Amino acid sequence: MTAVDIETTGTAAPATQARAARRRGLLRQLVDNRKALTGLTLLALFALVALLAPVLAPGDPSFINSTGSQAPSAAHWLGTTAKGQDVLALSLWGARSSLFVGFTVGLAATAVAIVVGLASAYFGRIVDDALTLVTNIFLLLPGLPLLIILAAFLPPGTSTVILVLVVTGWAGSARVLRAQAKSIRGKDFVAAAVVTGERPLRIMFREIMPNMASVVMTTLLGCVMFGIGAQAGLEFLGLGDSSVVSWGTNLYWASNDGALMTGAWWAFLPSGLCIALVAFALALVNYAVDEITNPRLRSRRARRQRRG
Amino acid sequence: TLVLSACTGGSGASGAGDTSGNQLLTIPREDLATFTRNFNPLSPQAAPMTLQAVYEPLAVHSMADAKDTPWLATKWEQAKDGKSLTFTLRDGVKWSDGQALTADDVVYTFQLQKKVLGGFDYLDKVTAVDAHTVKFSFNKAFSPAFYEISGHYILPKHIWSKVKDPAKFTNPNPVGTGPYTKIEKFQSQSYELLKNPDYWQPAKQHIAGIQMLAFSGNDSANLAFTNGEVDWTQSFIPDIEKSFVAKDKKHNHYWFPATGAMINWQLNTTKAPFNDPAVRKALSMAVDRDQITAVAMNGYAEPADCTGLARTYDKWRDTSLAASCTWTKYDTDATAKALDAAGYKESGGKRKLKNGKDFTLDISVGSASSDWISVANIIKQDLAKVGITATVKTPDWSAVSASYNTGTFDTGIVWSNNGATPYEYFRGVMSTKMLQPVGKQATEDYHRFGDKKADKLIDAFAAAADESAQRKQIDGLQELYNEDAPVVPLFTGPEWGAYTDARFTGWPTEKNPYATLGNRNGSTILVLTSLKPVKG
Amino acid sequence: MEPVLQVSGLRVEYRGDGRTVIGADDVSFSIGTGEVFGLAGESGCGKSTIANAVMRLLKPPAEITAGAIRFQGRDVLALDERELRAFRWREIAMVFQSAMNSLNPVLTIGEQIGDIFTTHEKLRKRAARVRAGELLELVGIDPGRLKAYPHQLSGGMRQRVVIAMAVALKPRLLIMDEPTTALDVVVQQEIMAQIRDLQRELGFSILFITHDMSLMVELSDRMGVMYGGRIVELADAKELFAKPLHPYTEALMNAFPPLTGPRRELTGLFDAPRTADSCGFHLSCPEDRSDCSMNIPDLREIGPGRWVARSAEGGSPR
Amino acid sequence: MTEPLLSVRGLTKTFQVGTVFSRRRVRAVNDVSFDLPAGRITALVGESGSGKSTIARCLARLEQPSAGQVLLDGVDILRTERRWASRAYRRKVQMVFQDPFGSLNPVHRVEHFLTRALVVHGRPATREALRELMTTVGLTEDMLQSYPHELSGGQRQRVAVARALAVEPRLILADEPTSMLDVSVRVGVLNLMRRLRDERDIAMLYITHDLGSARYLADTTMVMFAGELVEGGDALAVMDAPAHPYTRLLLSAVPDPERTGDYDPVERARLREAILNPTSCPYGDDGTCSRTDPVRHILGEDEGEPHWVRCHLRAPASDIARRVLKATDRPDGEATDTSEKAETTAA
Amino acid sequence: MRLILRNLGFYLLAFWASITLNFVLPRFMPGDPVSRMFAQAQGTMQPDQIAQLRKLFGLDNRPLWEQYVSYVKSVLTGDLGISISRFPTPVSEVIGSQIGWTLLLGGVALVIAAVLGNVLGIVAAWRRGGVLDSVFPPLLIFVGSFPYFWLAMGALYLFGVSLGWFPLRHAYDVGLTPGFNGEFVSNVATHLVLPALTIVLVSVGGWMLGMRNTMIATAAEDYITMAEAKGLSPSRIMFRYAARNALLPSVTNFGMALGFVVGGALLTEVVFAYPGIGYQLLMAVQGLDYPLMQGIFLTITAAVLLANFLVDLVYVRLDPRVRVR
Ligand SMILES: Nc1ncnc2c1ncn2[C@@H]1O[C@H](COP(=O)(O)OP(=O)(O)OP(=O)(O)O)[C@@H](O)[C@H]1O
Ligand SMILES: Nc1ncnc2c1ncn2[C@@H]1O[C@H](COP(=O)(O)OP(=O)(O)OP(=O)(O)O)[C@@H](O)[C@H]1O
Ligand SMILES: [Mg+2]
Ligand SMILES: [Mg+2]
Repeated sequence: MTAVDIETTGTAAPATQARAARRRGLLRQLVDNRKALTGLTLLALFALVALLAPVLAPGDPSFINSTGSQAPSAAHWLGTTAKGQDVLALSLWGARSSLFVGFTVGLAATAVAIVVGLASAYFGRIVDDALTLVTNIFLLLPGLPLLIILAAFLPPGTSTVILVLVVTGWAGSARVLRAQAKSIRGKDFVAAAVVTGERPLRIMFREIMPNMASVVMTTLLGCVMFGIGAQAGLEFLGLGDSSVVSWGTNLYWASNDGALMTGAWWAFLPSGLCIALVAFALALVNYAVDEITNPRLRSRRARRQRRG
Repeated sequence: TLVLSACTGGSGASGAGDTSGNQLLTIPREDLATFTRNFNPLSPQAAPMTLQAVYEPLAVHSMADAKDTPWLATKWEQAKDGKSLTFTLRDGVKWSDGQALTADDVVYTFQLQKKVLGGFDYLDKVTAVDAHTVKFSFNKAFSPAFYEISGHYILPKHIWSKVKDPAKFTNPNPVGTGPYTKIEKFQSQSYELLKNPDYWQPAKQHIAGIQMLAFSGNDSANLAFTNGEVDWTQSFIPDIEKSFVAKDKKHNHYWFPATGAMINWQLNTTKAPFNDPAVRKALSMAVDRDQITAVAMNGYAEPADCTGLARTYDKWRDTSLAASCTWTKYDTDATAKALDAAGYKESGGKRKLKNGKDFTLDISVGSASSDWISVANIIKQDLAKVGITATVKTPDWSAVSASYNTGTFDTGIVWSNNGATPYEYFRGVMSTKMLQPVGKQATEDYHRFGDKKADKLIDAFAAAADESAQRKQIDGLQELYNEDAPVVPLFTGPEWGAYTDARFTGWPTEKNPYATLGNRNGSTILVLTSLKPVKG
Repeated sequence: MEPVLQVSGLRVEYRGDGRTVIGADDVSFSIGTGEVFGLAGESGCGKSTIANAVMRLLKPPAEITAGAIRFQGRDVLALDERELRAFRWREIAMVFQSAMNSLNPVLTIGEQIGDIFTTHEKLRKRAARVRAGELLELVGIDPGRLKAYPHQLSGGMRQRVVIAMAVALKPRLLIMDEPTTALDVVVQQEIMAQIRDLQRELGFSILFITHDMSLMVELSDRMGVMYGGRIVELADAKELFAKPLHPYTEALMNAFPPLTGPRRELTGLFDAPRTADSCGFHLSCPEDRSDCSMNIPDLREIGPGRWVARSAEGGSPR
Repeated sequence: MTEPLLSVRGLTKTFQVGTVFSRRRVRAVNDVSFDLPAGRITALVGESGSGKSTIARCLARLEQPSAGQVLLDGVDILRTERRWASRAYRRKVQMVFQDPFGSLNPVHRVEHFLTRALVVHGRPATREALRELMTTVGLTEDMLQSYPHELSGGQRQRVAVARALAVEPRLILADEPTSMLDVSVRVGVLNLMRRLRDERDIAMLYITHDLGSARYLADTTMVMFAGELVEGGDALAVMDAPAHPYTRLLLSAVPDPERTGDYDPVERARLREAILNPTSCPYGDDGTCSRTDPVRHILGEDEGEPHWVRCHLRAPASDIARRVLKATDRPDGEATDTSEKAETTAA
Repeated sequence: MRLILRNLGFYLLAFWASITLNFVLPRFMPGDPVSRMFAQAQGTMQPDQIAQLRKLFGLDNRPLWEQYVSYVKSVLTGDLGISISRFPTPVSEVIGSQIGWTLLLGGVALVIAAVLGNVLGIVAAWRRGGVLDSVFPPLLIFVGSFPYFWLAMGALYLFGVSLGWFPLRHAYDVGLTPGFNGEFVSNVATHLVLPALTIVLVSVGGWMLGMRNTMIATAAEDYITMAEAKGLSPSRIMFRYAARNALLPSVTNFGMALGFVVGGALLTEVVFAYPGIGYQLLMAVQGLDYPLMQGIFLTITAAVLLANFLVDLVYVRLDPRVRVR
């Protein structure tokens, strides 16, 4: 949820700086930025873990074999759950569902937001009024409660979780993107494209959108963060699909098995930490994108002394 | 405020460690985050203790020892033809407003019940023979009626007849015959029930009162319990030995008598492979009941046998049959053989249906029942060993029960009826009376199995006047059950219950099983009237 | 006569990530009492940089790397924070490039003018308000508008408010950085007239910055023409108008089609960026544009008060 | 005179500002009529916010006019293509914008702009075609691979002109094409436009603040004030003998070093105050303008181009007006002579 | 005035939309509360009671639009129906007894987070590159990356169970009578610390970063340079010129954040057994208690809308530019 606060402040950077950013390529600059590098490395690590889970922890991670939660040991580095499942395996496999849902939600919500934002900005007038109204309503409707209601009435499963999160998650991004698109819509090059005879769709996606790369990026990252966090929240409440192995369900089971009460902190800690690390990594990248498009934000070691 | 509150914080509930003799019995409700002041027993959402401490039945049946204790009635008598039942009311019972309990109250209660909530189809008429005698007449011989009627709460006519809409009456200051009827300090997360000054057995009002606490879930309730802030809980506590008993071995105890209902894995018998009893038995053998009870149920449950009877009904069990059970024993090889024999061969690690497709099935469980989800997951693992692919589906309970009601489900983990006798259980799993076609709403027998032979036995049981006559029917039903395998019985659900005797003694235990440790069932009143406060 | 402001050899660098842009280089000029000194030149040639340097308003990454700025004999670059605060506005005031943005949108103009008096003259709020009202009257705005927020005033009025603020403490020097570029010609003329009236009345010197040559010639006594961070020509305004010596100055003068007389073909001027193969109005420019300004020859005095950047061999630059 | 390429009749544009709940109307252009003949540059001058850009945007079909007709080759295109302009129309009418940076998408190369303009209108974007366009506007071929930010303002504006030319339009609308350019490169762009008019017989609408450049470039000049055309005619005639008070105000405000000290700011402020009064221009004490709409008077003719003004002050009947004119302006006899030809425009 | 009316129009429209959504959503849910309740009772309920219960709960079978019309009508008259899971308590009563706690928890957490975050942001931007500016942002981002419930549980076990500093549950000690006395208020405050702390921890980073970034952006505005040129003191520039303007986006965010806080409060309420409508909503959803669900959702929405409307009004006071528009 912090994401929203961060992203709305990614206000339009001065054109010259944005231009400079483009010249050097956003990705290249990200790699140069220390925060972004940390974030990207972390993300890559988690992505790798997700991909390699079947290799790193072969077999069904949720296989129930014995009672008794065992503390971390050589056999089970992170111990076992109350049902004898290996916590490390669960955490590794959990990355798959969590990252998949997070990124799918992020991409889908951003896609919706882009379409709504662009259409709103491009067509203006009635279309804009209507879409803005819808956006604002979705924005004002309390998210989690709506999420709970929606999650409860749709059949459980990853696709439901994704759908529900997209439905409740796009509006914030749409608002940011609309504002940005609207300011670009007002630029003369859009009018010039119209005068040239370009079709609306082409203008929206070929002329306007490429100019919003960094905002799209920040909203995307924000949406991914939202997706991962909200999925975990839903699953923790038992509204997700508890037969899927994800960080959220791991926590659900840990809490169900009274992990903290029985002192089995190892069942509770890793998944939460994973969520936090991924969210942290995303936030770092987000922060870096802000810095790149708006170099003023860069923290200086020490304020350079003015000559005096 | 941070620093300031850090000093004043600390002990939560008031009662911890209080042994003044006036301490309140503190009971948590993990399933109610908040209370509403509704003490109307007709309401399914009546506040806790309405039916346990405020209103009382004619007789109390304890599932723990299967005994009936005369309560508001001192004795009862069944007519020879089994078509009527007469209760004699106790003398000197008073409502908490001082008025005396009369037969009219009983008559009125049942009238009201039928009017507002329905039910009691077999009940023809309730008449007050005299001020202390009530006669219930039935339209057929129906022995299970005794438990329903004797266990029913009794309301004061002089109060309720004045209530305009009894269904919507919240009854904030209830008038009952129970030991603790005075509601005090009602707040959204706690309230107290104090002594009824006119209680008919004041000698048994040892404790000063009851304090109810609201919790938002097992977690927070258990935390309070293991912290010693409440006395008696009924919520599921994971690894209770470690998380609770170990904290204070002297005072902390639990007892999980197997008095719950039989939990079944039901297979929709209207669907292809499951209509074959051989398949059902084969699948049953694939299930490792010991692992289920040990892991999924934390070792708190008892594995089932082929009689289908829960442990509650031990006295009804055909022990020789139980000793020779085959299809409830875990034996993967036997499953494989049986499936092969029935024509479901394995090829390439996958078992095939007769039409050549893979043998797959869904197991549905409501998402809220985490323990049963684990049960389903173990079954899934077990089935994988014989080449069957099971998928555990966990939508919300409402969606699951909707599919049960209409018979559209594949398989599922389901509860069963839990009456005073096995009558309800067998009716629920084998009678054709309860059978509904797929698509029609069913309220029991979701797996849609019926056996005419069972009908006869069940009806005979209901009509039989005494237990020895009924025994024969039950034996027959058990044999039939063993033959048909209408459902796959898994384990007897335990009745959770744990307490600390630091502040109160006299709890029911395995050695003194006068009641279960449940605090929201019919025998709770027995516990309330047995506990004694620790003094000093 | 002692000049009010003396800038000599000023060099300002913008140190970005890795590369350094020279904002102003070897800039020297002086402004006498009551004089209007104009600084003209194309966009980005360093006019604002100089103005900000004089006010000591440059912030990182800008840095003054050489030169001196003396105001009435005081070394401006040596002032510490506290002295600087007292120096600013009381001695030199400034009208910024765009009045739209130099007023705080959430404070009334009364508060913003009053701030000056409460800070520098330690007046109470009420007294400051009275003074603010007087100032508004001075620039022809109803003192009743003190309660107005900036957005409630037209562009011209806002610019006048800023001018009123600038003369509030009767500074010795007023820097005006393109005070009228965003305005309509008609409004622009009114503002300029007002400034002239005020100057007549209060007697301050003006450093006037614009790229509009005709406006500048109309207003200033002496003027400098800047190109690429350097001053390329420095002379009396009328003289410079009549007889530009540097080709860039000539190009500027030529860029305004006259309003009277017959239509005559104006020659298109140099129209290549300094990035490409040429740096513009000077010689042998290398590929690297950061060095462009280095290739502008130093100013040489070729007559009394008449300076031009031209190589010693004489003749005009190619 | 030949049939004009494009005729505008009674063009009116009202903007609605605010959202669904609070619509406010702003009349930006009010009942404007004029012709744009081929091979001629028509300048539109006027103060900021007088509606010049709005006219251009209406003609470019970037805005939908609220009323009026736009006749292209005699066909009212507002009737034939109601909502969106057809590509056929776009092919004939192109536009060059004020800010050359703003009108070129920073993410594309120069090549993209020209290629798209060609491709959209069904022309092959061959090397040859691209090179020819570049040379026409005075750029080199290797600049095709540049991004806009690598070009100077003048070069960018030339690219914008090349883009407009790519579709071989018959009318170019140029909205202050030089005002954002550095003074030193302005004349180059103006000269380019002049050359295009001469070589290609293109009609142009040249919108500007800068009266000098209008005089330099345009054949015809129209003066706009508060959404209405108030004066028009041959460019030199209008500049040399301005008839409308606003035109005079505008002219007098232009800084001109050769004319230093020539103006009286106090008088100018009075003039302006009067003109800016909400009801047209009640410059006089009878308040005629607040009661009736001004009419068009033909003042004279220059090379077949009538010089007209829309103002009560020029009406022969108005004594007061004549007095006022005398008092404020240079004596100007010829104007009243031709006032007999006064024609009333449709109100 | 017009602006206020316009906003009001929007909020009314939004309210209507949420009423409609509210009406539509539960009707798509599978199953009905009675069979749900039956399933929950797990065999202890008489099957033949079901039809009776249906009647009792007044689940009607009228055409949808008729239900809709009467639903809208009753909502507008303040009648939210009778709760099913707490039958026969009216929904408004259930909500009424709970909402205060949610508002208290959410409000306190929000205000603390916003004020603290903004102040930290201002100071960080003010002292660019200082300790606060370099240490706090990453730290707070990291803390804010944890799921609400996870932090809540962690805090509960650490500060409540292990250290015993704070009470583990509820809004005040059992047995205490609510009242405006020192004892009760301080008791409530003690109980508020942990739940509020988790919400604050999660959200304060966002506020701080947002404020820092807008502050930095604002500091580059011309009017700040102008203020510097005027010779004003640094603190005056910082607070009267920069912070005042930089605060504006925060004000809008404040309104938006309310919705999130209710969500966050929901999860914390579950962990701390804190009373409130968030948890009630979860229970209502699980029990298919349409009326309660609708009522709570509507109440939350209405509260968020109202708060945003108020924020708009405040915004109008703070930003003179929007006043005339
Ligand atoms: N913050 C900055 N960082 C890097 N370079 C800068 C910065 N500010 C200005 N410059 C560079 O310094 C040079 C001079 O800029 P300056 O603003 O003084 O020009 P100017 O003459 O005032 O232009 P204009 O007429 O557009 O206001 C320009 O080349 C510009 O690119
Ligand atoms: N999209 C719009 N919505 C509302 N009002 C508008 C819009 N576009 C222009 N206007 C208004 O219409 C009037 C005319 O604007 P226009 O841009 O045509 O003036 P202009 O003569 O081109 O001015 P400038 O010389 O400053 O470019 C102005 O009052 C302006 O505020
Ligand atoms: Mg400048
Ligand atoms: Mg314009």
